[in-house]
Amino acid sequence: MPWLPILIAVPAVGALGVSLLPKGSDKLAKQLTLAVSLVVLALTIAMATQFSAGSKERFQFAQTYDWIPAFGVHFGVGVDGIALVLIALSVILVPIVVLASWHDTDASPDGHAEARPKRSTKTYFALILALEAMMIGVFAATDVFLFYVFFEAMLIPMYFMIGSYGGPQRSYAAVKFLLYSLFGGLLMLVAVIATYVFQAVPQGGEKSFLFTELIGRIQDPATQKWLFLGFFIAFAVKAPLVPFHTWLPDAAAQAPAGAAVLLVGVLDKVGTYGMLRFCLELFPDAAKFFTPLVLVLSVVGIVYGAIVAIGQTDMKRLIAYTSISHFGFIALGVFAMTSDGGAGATLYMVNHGFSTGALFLIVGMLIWRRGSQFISDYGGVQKIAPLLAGAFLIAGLSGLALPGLSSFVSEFLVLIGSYTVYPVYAIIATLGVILAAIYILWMYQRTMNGPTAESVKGMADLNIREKWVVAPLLVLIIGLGFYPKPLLDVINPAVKQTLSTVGVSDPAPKVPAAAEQKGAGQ
Amino acid sequence: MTSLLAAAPAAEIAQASGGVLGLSWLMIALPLAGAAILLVGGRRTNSFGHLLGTAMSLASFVVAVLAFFELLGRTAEQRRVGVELFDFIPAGQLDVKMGLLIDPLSISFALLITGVGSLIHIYSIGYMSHDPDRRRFFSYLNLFVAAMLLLVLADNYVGLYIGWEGVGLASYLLIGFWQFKPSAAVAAKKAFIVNRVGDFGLAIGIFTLFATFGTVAYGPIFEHADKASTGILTAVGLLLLLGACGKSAQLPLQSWLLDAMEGPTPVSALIHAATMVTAGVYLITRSNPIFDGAPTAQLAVAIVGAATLLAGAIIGCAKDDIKKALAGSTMSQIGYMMLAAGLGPAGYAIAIAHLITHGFFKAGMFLGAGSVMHAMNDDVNMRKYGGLRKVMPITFITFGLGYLAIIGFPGFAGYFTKDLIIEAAFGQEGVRGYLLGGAALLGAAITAFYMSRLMFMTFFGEKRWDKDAHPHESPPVMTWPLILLAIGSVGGGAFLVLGDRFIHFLEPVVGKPENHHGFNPVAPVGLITLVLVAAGVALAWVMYGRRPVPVEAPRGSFLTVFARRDLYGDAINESLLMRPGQWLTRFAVFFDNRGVDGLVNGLAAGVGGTSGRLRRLQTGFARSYALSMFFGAAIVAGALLLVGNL
Amino acid sequence: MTTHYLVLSALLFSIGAIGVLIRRNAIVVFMCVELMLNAANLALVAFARMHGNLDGQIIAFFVMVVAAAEVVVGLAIIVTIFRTRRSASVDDVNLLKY
Amino acid sequence: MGEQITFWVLAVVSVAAALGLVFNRKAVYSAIMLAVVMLSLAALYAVQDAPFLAVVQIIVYTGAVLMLFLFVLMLVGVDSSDSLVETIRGQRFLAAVVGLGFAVLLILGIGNVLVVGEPSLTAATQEAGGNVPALARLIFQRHVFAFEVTSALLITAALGAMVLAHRERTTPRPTQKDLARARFLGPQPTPLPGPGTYARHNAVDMPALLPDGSVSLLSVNPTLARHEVEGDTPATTPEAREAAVLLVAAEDREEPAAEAGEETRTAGEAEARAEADAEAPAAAARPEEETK
Repeated sequence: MPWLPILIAVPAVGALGVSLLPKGSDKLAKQLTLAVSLVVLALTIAMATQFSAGSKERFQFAQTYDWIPAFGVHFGVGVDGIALVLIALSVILVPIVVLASWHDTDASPDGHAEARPKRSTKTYFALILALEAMMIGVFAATDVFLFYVFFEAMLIPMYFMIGSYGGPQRSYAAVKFLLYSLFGGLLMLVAVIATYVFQAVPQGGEKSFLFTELIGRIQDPATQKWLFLGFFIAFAVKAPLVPFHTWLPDAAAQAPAGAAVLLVGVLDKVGTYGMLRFCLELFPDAAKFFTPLVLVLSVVGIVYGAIVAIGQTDMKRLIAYTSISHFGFIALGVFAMTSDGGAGATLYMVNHGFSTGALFLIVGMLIWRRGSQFISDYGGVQKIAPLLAGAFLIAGLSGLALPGLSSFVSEFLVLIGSYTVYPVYAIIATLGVILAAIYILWMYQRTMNGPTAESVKGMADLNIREKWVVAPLLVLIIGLGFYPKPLLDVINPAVKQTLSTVGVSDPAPKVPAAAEQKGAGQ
Repeated sequence: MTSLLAAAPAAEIAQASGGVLGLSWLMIALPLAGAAILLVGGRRTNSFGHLLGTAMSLASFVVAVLAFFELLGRTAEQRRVGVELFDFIPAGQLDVKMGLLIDPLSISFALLITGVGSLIHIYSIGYMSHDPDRRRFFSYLNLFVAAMLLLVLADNYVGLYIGWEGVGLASYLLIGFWQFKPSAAVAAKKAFIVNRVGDFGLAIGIFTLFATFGTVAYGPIFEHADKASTGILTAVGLLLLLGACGKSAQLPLQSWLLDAMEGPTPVSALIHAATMVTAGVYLITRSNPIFDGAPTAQLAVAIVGAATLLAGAIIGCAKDDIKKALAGSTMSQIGYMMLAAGLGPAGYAIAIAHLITHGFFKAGMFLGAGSVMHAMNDDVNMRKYGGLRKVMPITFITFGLGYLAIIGFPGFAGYFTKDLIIEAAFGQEGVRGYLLGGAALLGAAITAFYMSRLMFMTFFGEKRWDKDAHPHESPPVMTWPLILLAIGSVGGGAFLVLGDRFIHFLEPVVGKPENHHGFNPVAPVGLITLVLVAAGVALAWVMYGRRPVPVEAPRGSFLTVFARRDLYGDAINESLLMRPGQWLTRFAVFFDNRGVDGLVNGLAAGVGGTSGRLRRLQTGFARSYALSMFFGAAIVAGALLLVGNL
Repeated sequence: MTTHYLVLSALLFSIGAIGVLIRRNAIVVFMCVELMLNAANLALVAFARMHGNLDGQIIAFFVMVVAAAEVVVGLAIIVTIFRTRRSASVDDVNLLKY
Repeated sequence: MGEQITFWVLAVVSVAAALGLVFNRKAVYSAIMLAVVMLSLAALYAVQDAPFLAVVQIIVYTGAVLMLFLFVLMLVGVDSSDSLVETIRGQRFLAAVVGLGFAVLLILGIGNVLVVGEPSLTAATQEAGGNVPALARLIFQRHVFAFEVTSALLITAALGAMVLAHRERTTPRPTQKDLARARFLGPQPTPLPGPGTYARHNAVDMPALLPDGSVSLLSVNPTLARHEVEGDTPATTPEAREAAVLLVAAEDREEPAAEAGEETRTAGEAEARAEADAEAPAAAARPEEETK
């Protein structure tokens, strides 16, 4: 069964269907979108049950069709553990986002600080589905060219979601987002084409864009370095790493909450996913050469993002800056090139999607009630909306990687994995843990604690729909915090495969105690 | 040291098979389930929430007691029992298997946590009876108990770390329980953040352990600790010490504990006196094989302990807030434990013994203070108390017993354990012994002074109550825990110390002390201690018992102000960390908006400006365009002529 | 001899181009464009003769057809513009600018 | 030799006509000049062994295209002429420089083309039996697809012209009742005086005389009157001159008919008025305009 093409096709067709609905059928559009996204989720779960973690194949469920034979371009899809968990992240987030965005296109209620007119509902939901198709496609692509196509095409729905449905400065934010991404994308396009041109074709082989065939074909060190930079800068803009980050706070702050979740939760992961998949495996020597640079960027991003987050006055911008800090962690894990760091970074991508997604959605609910993104407009919400505050706290604590919540496992793995090879960087990165506590708890204190502010009096607590939005995320956050094994079991072989392609191995401990422990245990 | 370490019984950890020990995970699971039910159940559980929470805590206590007896039933060598739970983090090299380690050390803590914890649960039923959020309070208490048990029962550093931050979370939630008070919210946040600084050290310590040993489990690490270099062990030891300082409010991370008194009093009793703050002592005792290989780190522990015991005691002398005075005392007492733990195998068991007796008497006193506050309309200012012994006899008696225990009145719990610590400190070689011992001795005197001051100001003297204060004795649900804790304060020390019962019990974990010779009631050090304690009490009597206490605090000497301001700890933090931090944050935000983003926007504006100017070329006159096209055509023609002769 | 035709065609073409550039009456501009096309045709016919095949003439033929079509549409556009703007000056149609 | 003479004569004629086309201020004259150029070119085609093209040139260009130009000229206003003031700074100078430069370059380039042997099309046309059959063969065989496409283009162009020139009526067509009502509501319910009444002769440009002997400005079609003035031909009668002057003065937005005023008056305004006359509803508005 061609699982992945179906997975891409279902939401794409759904998007078309939703956009073709007659005018005025807003409710139907929402229900149809939700149904399609749930179908996709069910299909993904069905696919995941057939995934075999121990398989020797590089990609499972692989399907390859010729697309442009003249240039060796294929419609090639397939997943390994890394791609699978990220696809799972996407398809889990989409129904939640759909449910959370139920009223996002309505006109703003009375008494809102910012008056928003009613906007086309079906277009918005069709865009979400279109985006879902592309998100699945980008993670499933096994052809570099196909990856690039999805990578760039994803911008389009997101551009409209920000530019048409966002806050007061939406068009500035949308254009900034688009220009930044296109800048990165352009560099990547050059690198993609150059990769095709400069590949060393083995005897009897053909030039190809297929990822598995490209591995090891770029041998010249200088070429590797240039191509690595081409890919890396695109991914660094996407991820985003400091100093390519300033589009994210604007985009995330202006985007509607649901779009912000998809943007930060999934779209940006394409950047770090790309680093892990393409930068490392296609250009291993260049990756090793540039590792110090990337590590500096990551560590600076971790600390800098956190410090700037502390100083924010706008909740959505604050969360965006925390994400910049978190992306630093992910990049650190990827470029530590240890099995722990890699597994941690991959797990971090998933967990960050859930925890930041939850934060954005809950903040979105707050903003929907009050109409302001500014922290100073809130205060004492816990007293009148305890559930909302509780959910906010759990999501926030996950953001600061509290043990027992999902982010902890990944952050711990990243740090421990990088500490074994780059202790100094890891120690500086660990400072981010302290700063995380400051930015999250300070925001929580200013919005939720203290005497109830005049402006939030009469604020409603979570309603049924919102509980259904928040509950799955919190369950995932807590569940994965205590039992991350199912994900790690899927991720580990893929990470090991990646690292063996790069040709690195974990450093051995100075006093190997673990081996003896296993021996003693038997 | 190392030779002794090799002899230390890092014995094989036997796996539990069946029995209560196999079910010991219930100790954690029960209160955790309680917390989950109460939090998820919401208002529906309001009616029985406090009962459920207490029941869960008691059930956990029962499991702990049963496990304890099962452990007692084994021979000393077999008293280290592992319980494998599940595969927690299976990654490449790091493979964390979640498991529990039931040994004399952890079971002692488990008993203390669940025992004192249950009493405080019961007490809180009365104390919080008027609070609309009582259910939430009990769910947080249960959460704390679960996290604290995980901290002490886990068989690896990651499990410990989870519990470590878990209790931090519970502490955060409980300090900020009355979150509508800004001071409480700020105190909660401060506690969490300062703790995170400590956690930073603990985390890096764990990373170093992993990088060195390739595992985070206690068993293999301790077994191979002697093979690692002293440098690494010292580094790990200092990092763990940083973690311990954060959690146990030791210098320089002490500042949060006094603010933490914003929480409800049972919380102060349970978390900020009896259990959580002692986690640092647990960490160091648990990691004894590492510290034994790192004398420098050990010395650092002892110095931190000695410094803190003095600092806490000095702070305790000047506070008029009854809870803050007790908090200073807690700092000081934990300083004693740290000092003892820093003394190596000679001190571990004593530290834990003092920790347990302290758990009893300090919890009792905090609950007593709570009872007093309950009676005085939640006023914490001791200057407005006075003469309460007559209206609150049970509180007075139980508090008094705790008081006698803490100042080390012969026969009471503190007498045994504290004297042992002082003695052990003097037992160190050379100047070090005199300095540490001297500090401990001085601390004992100051302790006597400030505790007596507290006693006299609260229970003796004339009434200085507010007009609307109508003190009364607390209900039985609150007094019974006081009585039970008072029994512990009276007999705990003798029970543990006499005959070296506890020291032998802990031997499988911390090793046998070198030249230990039992408790000697007439040792010279002990006698000097008694004299100093008596002097402290007498001084307090002169200053606060005989003379009337002014309701308004006098300005006081430099030293008083110094102590009242927490030894300028907050001021130092503020000027060294907070203000530069704020500046840094402001600068970073400015830099990000104007620098990084400004660069980008400037680039955009530059492009925009250039195109705005170039745009003017588009006059809209078709003839201008035609002219430029024609001009281009002419150039092309010219170029062709030049290049190829057309 | 044929070179003369080419020179003539170049002259006519340039004159037409100058006309396009300096005249403002849209119809006259159009006429100048026609003049340029005709000049090009002349060159094409001359080329056909030079090379001894009919391709140049064929192209000239097609140029004429296209020119006719262009005139039809162009004049219709001029009429429409005139109707709305009351002017046949190309300078008055300058809204499409910066 | 015959060809030489033909060429030189026609070359001079066509260049002169082309210059006339460019530099003549009146569009109608330009059109005539264009016709001259085209006819000359037709002759040159004929000389160059392209009889078919010569014929097509005359029929299509001189016949159809030029007629179309003239029609549109009439429609837009035959009297419209360019003002001589250049509005775009430097346009004329630059155009001249670039144009001449281009001409020089082109001549330099093209003049260098060397012809090998006697140019002749005989070989190409002989087989088919003449120029026209040879062309037909090429058009209908080798280039038949392009030919069909051009036919589609022509049809599209015709349709496009119709669509563009067609005007959708946005208001209901005024009925006779509407027109009558408008007329009686206006300032001039009576018919306008015809030209030439009481005047010396009754030509269309001769204004009628009022009982007091003054001219009636209403009686002459303004287009004709202005034509007199602008045509630089002296008005034949004092009355006509007076009528023209008065008429010009009556137009409120226009300068007095001085030399300078004529220079700056834009063609647009004059044509606007001409168009207003053509409008059906304007019938009622016209007297109002003229009484100002």
